[in-house]
Amino acid sequence: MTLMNCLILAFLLFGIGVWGLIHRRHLVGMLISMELMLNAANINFISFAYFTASDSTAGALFSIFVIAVTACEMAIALAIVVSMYRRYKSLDVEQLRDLHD
Amino acid sequence: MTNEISISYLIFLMPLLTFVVNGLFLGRKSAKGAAAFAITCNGIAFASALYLAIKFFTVGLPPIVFQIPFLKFAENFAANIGLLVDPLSIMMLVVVTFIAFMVNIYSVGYMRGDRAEGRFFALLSLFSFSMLGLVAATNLFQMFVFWELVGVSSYLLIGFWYHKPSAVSASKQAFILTRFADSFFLFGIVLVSYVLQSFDFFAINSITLSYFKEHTINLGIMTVTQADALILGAVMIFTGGWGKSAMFPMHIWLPNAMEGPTPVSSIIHSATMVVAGVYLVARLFPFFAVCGNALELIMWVGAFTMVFAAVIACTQKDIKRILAYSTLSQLGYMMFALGACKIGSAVITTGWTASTFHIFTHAFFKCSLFLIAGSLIHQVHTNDLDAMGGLRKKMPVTYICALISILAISGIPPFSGFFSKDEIILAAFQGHHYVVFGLALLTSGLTTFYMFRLFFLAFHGKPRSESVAAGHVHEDFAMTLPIAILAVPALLSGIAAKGLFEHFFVPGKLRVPQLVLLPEAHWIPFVAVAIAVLALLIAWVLYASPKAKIERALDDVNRGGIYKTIYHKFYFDEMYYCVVRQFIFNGVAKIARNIQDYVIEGLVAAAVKFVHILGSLVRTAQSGNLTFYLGTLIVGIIIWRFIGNLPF
Amino acid sequence: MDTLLFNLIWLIPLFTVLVCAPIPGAKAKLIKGIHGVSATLVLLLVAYLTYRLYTLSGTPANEAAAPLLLQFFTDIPWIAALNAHYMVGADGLNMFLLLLTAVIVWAGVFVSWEIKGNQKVFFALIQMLATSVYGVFMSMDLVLFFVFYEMEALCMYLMIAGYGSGRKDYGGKKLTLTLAFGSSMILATLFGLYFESGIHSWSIMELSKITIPMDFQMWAFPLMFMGFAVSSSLFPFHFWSPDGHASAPTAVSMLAAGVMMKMGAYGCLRIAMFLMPEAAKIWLPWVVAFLIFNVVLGPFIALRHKDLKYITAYSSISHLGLIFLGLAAITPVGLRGAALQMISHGFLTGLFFATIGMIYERTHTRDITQMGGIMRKMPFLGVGFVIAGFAGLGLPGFSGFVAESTIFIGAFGQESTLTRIVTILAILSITTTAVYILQTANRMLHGNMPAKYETLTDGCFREKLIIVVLVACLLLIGIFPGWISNMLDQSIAPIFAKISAATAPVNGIGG
Amino acid sequence: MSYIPNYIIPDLLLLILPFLVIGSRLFVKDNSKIPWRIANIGLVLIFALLNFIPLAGGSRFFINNWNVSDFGILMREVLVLSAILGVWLSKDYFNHGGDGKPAMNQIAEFIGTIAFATFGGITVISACDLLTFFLGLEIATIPMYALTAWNKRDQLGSEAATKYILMGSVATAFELFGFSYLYGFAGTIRFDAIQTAASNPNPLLWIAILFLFCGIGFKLTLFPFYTWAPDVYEGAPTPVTAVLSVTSKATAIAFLVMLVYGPLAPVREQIAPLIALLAGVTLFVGNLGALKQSRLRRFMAYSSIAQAGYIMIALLGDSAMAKTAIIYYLFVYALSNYLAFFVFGIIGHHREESFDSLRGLSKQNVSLAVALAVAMFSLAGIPPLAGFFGKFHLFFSGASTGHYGIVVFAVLNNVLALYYYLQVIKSAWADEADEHLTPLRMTRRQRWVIVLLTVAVILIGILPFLSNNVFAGFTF
Repeated sequence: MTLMNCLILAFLLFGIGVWGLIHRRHLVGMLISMELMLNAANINFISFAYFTASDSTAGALFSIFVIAVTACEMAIALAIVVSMYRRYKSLDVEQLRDLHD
Repeated sequence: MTNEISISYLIFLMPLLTFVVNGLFLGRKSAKGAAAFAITCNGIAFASALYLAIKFFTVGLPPIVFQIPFLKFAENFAANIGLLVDPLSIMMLVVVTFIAFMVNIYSVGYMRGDRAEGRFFALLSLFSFSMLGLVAATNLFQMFVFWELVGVSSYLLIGFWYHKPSAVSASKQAFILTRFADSFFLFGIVLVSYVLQSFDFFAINSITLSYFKEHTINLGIMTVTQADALILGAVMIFTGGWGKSAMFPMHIWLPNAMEGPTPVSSIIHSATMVVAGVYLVARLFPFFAVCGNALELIMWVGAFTMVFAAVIACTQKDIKRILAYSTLSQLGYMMFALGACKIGSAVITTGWTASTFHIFTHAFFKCSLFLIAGSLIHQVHTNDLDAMGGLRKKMPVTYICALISILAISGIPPFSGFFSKDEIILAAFQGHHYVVFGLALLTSGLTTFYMFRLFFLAFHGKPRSESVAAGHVHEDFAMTLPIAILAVPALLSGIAAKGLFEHFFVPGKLRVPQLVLLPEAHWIPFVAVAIAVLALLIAWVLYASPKAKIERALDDVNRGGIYKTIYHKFYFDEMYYCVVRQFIFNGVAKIARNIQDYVIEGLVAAAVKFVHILGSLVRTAQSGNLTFYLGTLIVGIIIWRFIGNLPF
Repeated sequence: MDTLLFNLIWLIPLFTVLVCAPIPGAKAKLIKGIHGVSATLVLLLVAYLTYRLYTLSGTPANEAAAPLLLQFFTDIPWIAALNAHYMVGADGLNMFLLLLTAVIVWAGVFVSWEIKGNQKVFFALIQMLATSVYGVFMSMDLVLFFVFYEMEALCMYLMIAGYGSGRKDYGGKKLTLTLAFGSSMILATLFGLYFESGIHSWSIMELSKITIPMDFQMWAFPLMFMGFAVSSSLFPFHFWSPDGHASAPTAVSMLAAGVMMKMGAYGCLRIAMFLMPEAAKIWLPWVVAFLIFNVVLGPFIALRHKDLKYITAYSSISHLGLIFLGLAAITPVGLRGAALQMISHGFLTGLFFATIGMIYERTHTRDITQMGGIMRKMPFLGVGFVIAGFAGLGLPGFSGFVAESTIFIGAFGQESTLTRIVTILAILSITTTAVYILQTANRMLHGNMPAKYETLTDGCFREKLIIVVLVACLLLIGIFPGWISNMLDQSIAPIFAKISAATAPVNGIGG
Repeated sequence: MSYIPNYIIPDLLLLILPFLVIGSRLFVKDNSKIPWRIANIGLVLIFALLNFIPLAGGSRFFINNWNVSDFGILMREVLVLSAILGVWLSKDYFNHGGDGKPAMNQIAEFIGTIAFATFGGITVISACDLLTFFLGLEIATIPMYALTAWNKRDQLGSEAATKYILMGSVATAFELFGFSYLYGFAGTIRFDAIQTAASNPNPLLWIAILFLFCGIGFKLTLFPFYTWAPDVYEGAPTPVTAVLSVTSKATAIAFLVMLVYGPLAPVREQIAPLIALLAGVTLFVGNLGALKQSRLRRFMAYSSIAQAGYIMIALLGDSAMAKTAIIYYLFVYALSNYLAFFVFGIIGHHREESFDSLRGLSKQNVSLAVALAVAMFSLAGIPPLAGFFGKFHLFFSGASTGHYGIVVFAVLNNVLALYYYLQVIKSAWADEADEHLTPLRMTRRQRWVIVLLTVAVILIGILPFLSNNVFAGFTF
C-alpha cells in the first residue's frame, strides 16, 4: 500500500461524506457524513506523516487534536439539534425554511 | 481736445444717467420729476452733440475721440468701447439726440397719468443711449454690444403695457426675430474677426480680397478660401441689419410693434432702431463693396421691401400701420440705394450719400408723422381711420405740420424728402440698375398716394365719430410743440443739409477707398415729381373730392381677392405663426423632449431595472434550503478550481 | 497672515456647525443668526483675499507653488499611510470660484431663512456643503480634493430628502447616485495617476512636472473627464440635474447649479486636462460631439417644459455645454471663456433659482401656465427674474455675454471640423435661448393675472438684498470684464502652456 | 520559563477573564450587574494594556510557539474593541428582548463565550504552525455556534444555529483537508518551513490553497460560501449578529493575512488572480443581494458580505500596505458596524427591525437619525467619514500592485452600495412618520455609546493619528 492509495481512500471518504451531506435529509445523518469528511482529513494527515513527512510527529499529533476538536463540535451540534427537535418535533432539514429571502 | 472728450462723454452719460436715476429712484417717486429730469438730460445730450457736430464740421476732430478697453482676447486683438467720428456718425448722433429730445417732450403729454410714467422715461433714455453707443461704435464688437441693447430696450418699450397680451406678444416677436438675425450677425463677426484678427472698422474697411485668396479655412461642412469666408461673413453681418431694419421677409415685427406706446413707435421708426441696419451697411460699405455680390443682395432686398411695403400700405386703415409700412418702404429706399452703388467692379458714391441723406431727412418727417398720429389717437382714442375725418378744423397746427411732413415724404420740392429721394433714384439710374430705378419711381408714386389717402381720410371730409363731432377734440400743448418744432427740419433740412452732405459725405472725408463719380441726370427729378403729383391727384379724387365715396374707400369686407390678400399683408403673420408653432415648437422641440424623456431616461431606467433583476436573482438563491446551501459549498470549490486559474 | 485667513475659508463653516451643535433646536433664531453671520464673514474674507490676490498678481508664494503660480500656499503632511498632504493654494481661477461660492452660500443661507422642518440640521448641512465646495476649489492635493469632492454627495442627499419637495427621494437618489458614479470613476483614475506617474505623489504640482505614460492616459483621461463631466451634466450624464433641481429646496438648487456643477468643469480643467494633456488633445475633439445635445437641443427641451425649475435646469445644461465647448477648443481664449462662463453662470443661475424659490413660496406652484401677470404684484422679484433671463440669453452688460462671446471666439479658433460645426451651431442657437426665456417670462410675469394672486406681496428686504447682490455681481463682471479676465489669464497661462507643450502621438485616434 | 514577558500579559488576562466572569456567577445572585462590570473592566483593561505594547516592528515569540507581531497586536486591539462593544450592546438584550423575541438570560456565560471567541481570534493571530492555527480558528468558531442558539425560546435562533453549525463544520472539514495537503506538501506544520518549501510549488500546494480558501471563504462569507450569512445574521440575537459580523470576520481575514503573507508568501503572485476574482464576485453579489432588503439585519448581512469582498482587495498589495489597510479598515468597520447595530438595537427594542420602523426618524429623534446617517454613509464609504478612508486604504493597497481592473470594478460597485445605504437613510429622512409606531427611548448608556461612536466615525477618518499609528507598525 502506497501513499497514493491512502490519499485516494481519503478522497473517496471525503466524497462519500459530501454525497451523504447533500443526499441525507436527516440531521443526524448529515452530522455523521460530516464526521466522515473530517476523518478523511485525518487519514490524510496520518498517511502523510507515515510516508513522506519530514516531521512525522506533527501529523499524528494533528489528527489527535482534530479528533478532540471534532468531539466538542459534535457536542455543540447535538445540543443544537436537540433544541431543534424541541421546536419542530422532527429532524428533517426540509423544515428549516423560516429564514429566507 | 480734452474739452471735446468731456463733451462727447456727456452725450452718452446723460441718457444713461436718466435711465439709472429714473429707473431706480425717481421713477417710482414722482412722474413729473422723472419727466423733467429726462428732458433736461436729453436736452444737454442734444446740445453737446450739436456742439460736437459744429466742432467737427468747422475745425475737425481726431478719427477716434476716445476709446476704453473692454475685453482683451489676445495681444492686439481686443474689443474696445469708443467714439468714432466721421460725418456719418456725427450726423447720426445729432439726429438721435434731437429725436430723443423731441420724443421725451412729447411723452410728457402722451403718457400723462400712466401707471408707470417714470419707468417709461427711464426706458426711453436707455433706448437712445444704446442707439448712441451703436452709432459711435469704433468696431464690430462694440456695435454688437449696443445692437443687442437696442434690441432689448425695444423689447421693453414695445411691451411697455405688459398687461396687454397683444403688446407682450408683439414685443416678444420683435425681440426674437431681431435676435434670430443677430445670431447670424454674431457668427459673421466671429468669422470675420477670426480671419482678420480684428474687430476694427478701419481694418475691416480697408481690406483687399485678393490677399486672402490663398489661405483656406474650414467651415465644418466645407473648406473654403478665406476670401469666400469673408464674403460669407459679410452676408451674415448684413443679415443682422436685415432683421434690425425689418427687411422682407423679416419685416413682420415692425408693424406689430405698433402695440407699444406711440412715442416709442416714433423713436423706433425715425432714429433709433430700424435705421441701425442701414447704418451698419453704410458703416461697412467699403467692406461690402469688395465682398463679391453682397451689394447686389442688399439692393434687391431693399428694392423688394420698398415696393412690397408700399403696396400693403395702400390698403391699411390703422394709421400707425400705414406709417409703419411707409417706414418699411423708406428703409427699402435706403437699403437699395446703398446696394445700387456698384457697376461691375467699380463703385459709385451717389447712392451712399443719398442713403445717408435720406436717413437724415426721413428721421424728421417720419418722427413728426408718428407724433401726429399719436396725438390724433390720443384725441380720438382709436387708430382706425373709420373713426376719424374732419379733424382739420379741430387741430389746425397738427394739420399744417402733417401736411408738411406728408409733402416731405412724398418728395415734393422744396420739402426735405425731395432732395434725398431724388438722389436715391439718381443713384439707381447711375448704377445702371434700370429695373430698380423703375420700381423706385413707381414706389414714390405709391408713397404719395397712400400718404395722402391717410391725410385726406384723417383730416378732410366729415367727422365719422361722435367724439370728434361733439368736439371733445383739442390740441395738447406738450404734444403739439414737438410736432411744430419737427415740422421745421421736415421742411428745411433738405435744402439746408444738401450742401453739407455733398461737401462732406464724399470718399475723401470718409476714409473709404476712392470711388468713381458719374455725371448727374438732370431730367430725373422732374419725372419723379410728376409721378408724385399724379398720385396726389388720384388720392384727392378718391378720398377728398366732393364726390368721393368714403365708406366705399374704407370698406374692407366686400373686396376682390387681391385686395383682401394685400389688406391681410399677404398673410405673413399667419405663415410665421404656423412655422413657429408647428415646426419649432411641435416639431424640433418636441423631438428633443422625446429624446430626453424616452431615450435617455429610458436607458437610465433600463440600467436600474437590470441591476434589480440581478439582485432578485441573488435573493432567489437565498431560498433557506440547507441542502442547497451545502451544495453551494461544493460547487464553490469546483468553480474556483476552474476559473480561479490556479496553475494546476 | 493671508495664508492663515485663506485656510479659514473652509474652517469657518465647519466651526460654525460645531458651535451650533450644542444649541437646542428650539432656539432657531439664534442658530440662524450665527449661520448668517458666519456666511457673511466668509464672504467678506474671500472678497478681501481676492483683492489681496489681485494686488500680488502672479508671483508664486514659493517654488513648490510655482507650477501654478499659487498664492497663500500651505502644505502640511496629512495621512502618512497614503502619503496624502493637506495642500491648498489660490490662483485667479479658484479664487474667483471661491468668491462665487461665498456669494451663493451667503445667498443660500438667507434664502432658506424660513425653511420648513428642522432648521438646525438644515443650516448645518448647508455649511458642510459650503465646506466641501470651498475645499474642492482650494485643495491642490488629489486626496484632499477628492475627499471634499465626494463629501457634497452626503449633504446633498440629506438636504433634498429631508427638505425637498415633490419626488424628493427619487430626485435626491438620482442626483446623489449619478454624482457618486462620476466621482467613483475619478477615484479609480486617481490611484492610477499616483502609481503610474512613478513619483508617488498626490500633488497636482508635482504630477504636472512629469509626463504620465501614454497608454495609461489613453484610458484614464476619458474615464476621469467623464467622471467630472457627470457633475457638470455633460450629455449623456445630464439626466440627474433636472429632477435633482426640481425636488431640491431653493438653497440646494442654487448651490448645486451655481457652484457644484462648476466643480466638475473645474476638475476637468485643473486635473484631467492639466495632468493628462496628451490624451486631452486626442479625446477632447470627440467630446465636442456630445455638446450638440447640451447646447443645441437643451434649449429646445426647456421650451417644452412648464415647470420653472426644469426650464432653468435645462438652461443650465446648455450653459454648461458652452463651458465644455470652451474647454474642448484647446485655445487660451476658449479656456478663459470657459472659466468666465463658470463664474458668470454661477451667479446667474443662483439668481434664477433664488427668484424662482421666492416666487414659489408665494404662488405655491412652479407651473408657468398656472401663473401670469404676477409682475404687477411682485415687480421686484419679477424684475429679478427678467434680469436673470437676460443675463442667461447673453445680453451685453451682464456677465453672460462676456463669457459666451469669449467662448465663441475661442472655440472658433479650434481648427477641427467637429468643433467648428458645433461652434457655429452654438452661436446660432442663442435665438432658442431667447425664445424659451422670453416665453417663460411672458407667461409667468405678463398678461392677465389670475384672481387668486391678488393677495401676493413683493419680496421683503432680505429677499431684495439677495437679488440686489447677485445682480450686482452679474453687472460687475458684465461691465468691467477686463480685470477678472486678466486674473484668469494669469492662472490659465500655465495650464495652457502645459497642454500646448504636449505632443500627442500621431497614431492615436483624433479629430 | 522563569518570567512572563509583558507583551503576553493581555493574552493571559483575556484567557482567564471568561472564567472570572462565569465564576463570579457562583457568588452573586441572578440579575446582578457584577459579572457584566467585571467583564467591562477586564476588557477595557486589556485594551489599555495592548496600547502600551510598543510596535517595535518584527515579532516576538513566547516559548517559540506564540508569536506576538505588530500585526498581531493591532489585530488584538481590533478584536478586543469589538468584544467591548459587543458586551455593551448585549447588555440590553438581557433586560428585554429585541425584535419581538423574548429576553435572553445567563449574561455572564454569554459574555464569557464572547471572550472565548475573542481569545480564539487571538490564537489565530499568534499562531506559528498549522495546529495552533486550526485550534484558534475552532476556538473562535465553536462559541459562535453556541451564541447563535443562545435564545433557546426562539425558533429562528435554533434554525439559524443549525444551518450555521452544519455548514460551519463542513467548511472546517474543507479547511482541515487543505491543512492536511499543506502538511503533506511541506512535510511540516511550521509556517517558516512551509514558506521556504512553497518557493518551489507543486499541485499538492495548489489543492491545499484551493481547499483553504474555500474553507476560510465560508467564514469570510466569500462567494459562493456566503449563503449561511443572511439567514444566520437574521436568526441570531442582535448582539450575536454584531459580534459575528465583526469578530469572526476579523478572525477570518486575519487568518487569510497570516496565510498569504506567511506560508504562501512565495506564491502570492500566482494566487493574486484568485483573490481578485473572489473579491470582485463577492462584493458584487453582496451589493446585489442588499438592494431590495426590507429587514435590517438581513440587510446588514449582505452589506457585510460586500465589505468582505472589499477587504479581499487589500490582499493584492504587498505586506506593509495590505496590513495597514486591513487593520485600519477593520477598526473603521467595527466602529461603523457597531454604531449601526446600536441604532438598530434601539429601534428593535420598541419596534420590529425593518425599514418601515425607521420612518420619520429625523422628525422624532434627530440625534438617532444623524447617527444612522453617519453609520450608513461611513459603511458606504462617503468622505469625510472613516469608512471612506478605510476603503481608500484598501483600494490603495490593491492598486499599488497595478490591479486597476478590480479597483475600478470595486469603485463602481460603491455606487450600488451607496444606493442601498441610501434606502435606509431615505426611510429615516425622507419618509413621513406614521404615528402608530411606538416611540423610542434611549438609556443613558446607549446615548453615550452612540455619541461616542458617531464622533469616532467622523473623526478617525479626518484625523490621521490612527492610520499613522497603524502605518508606523509596518514601516520600520
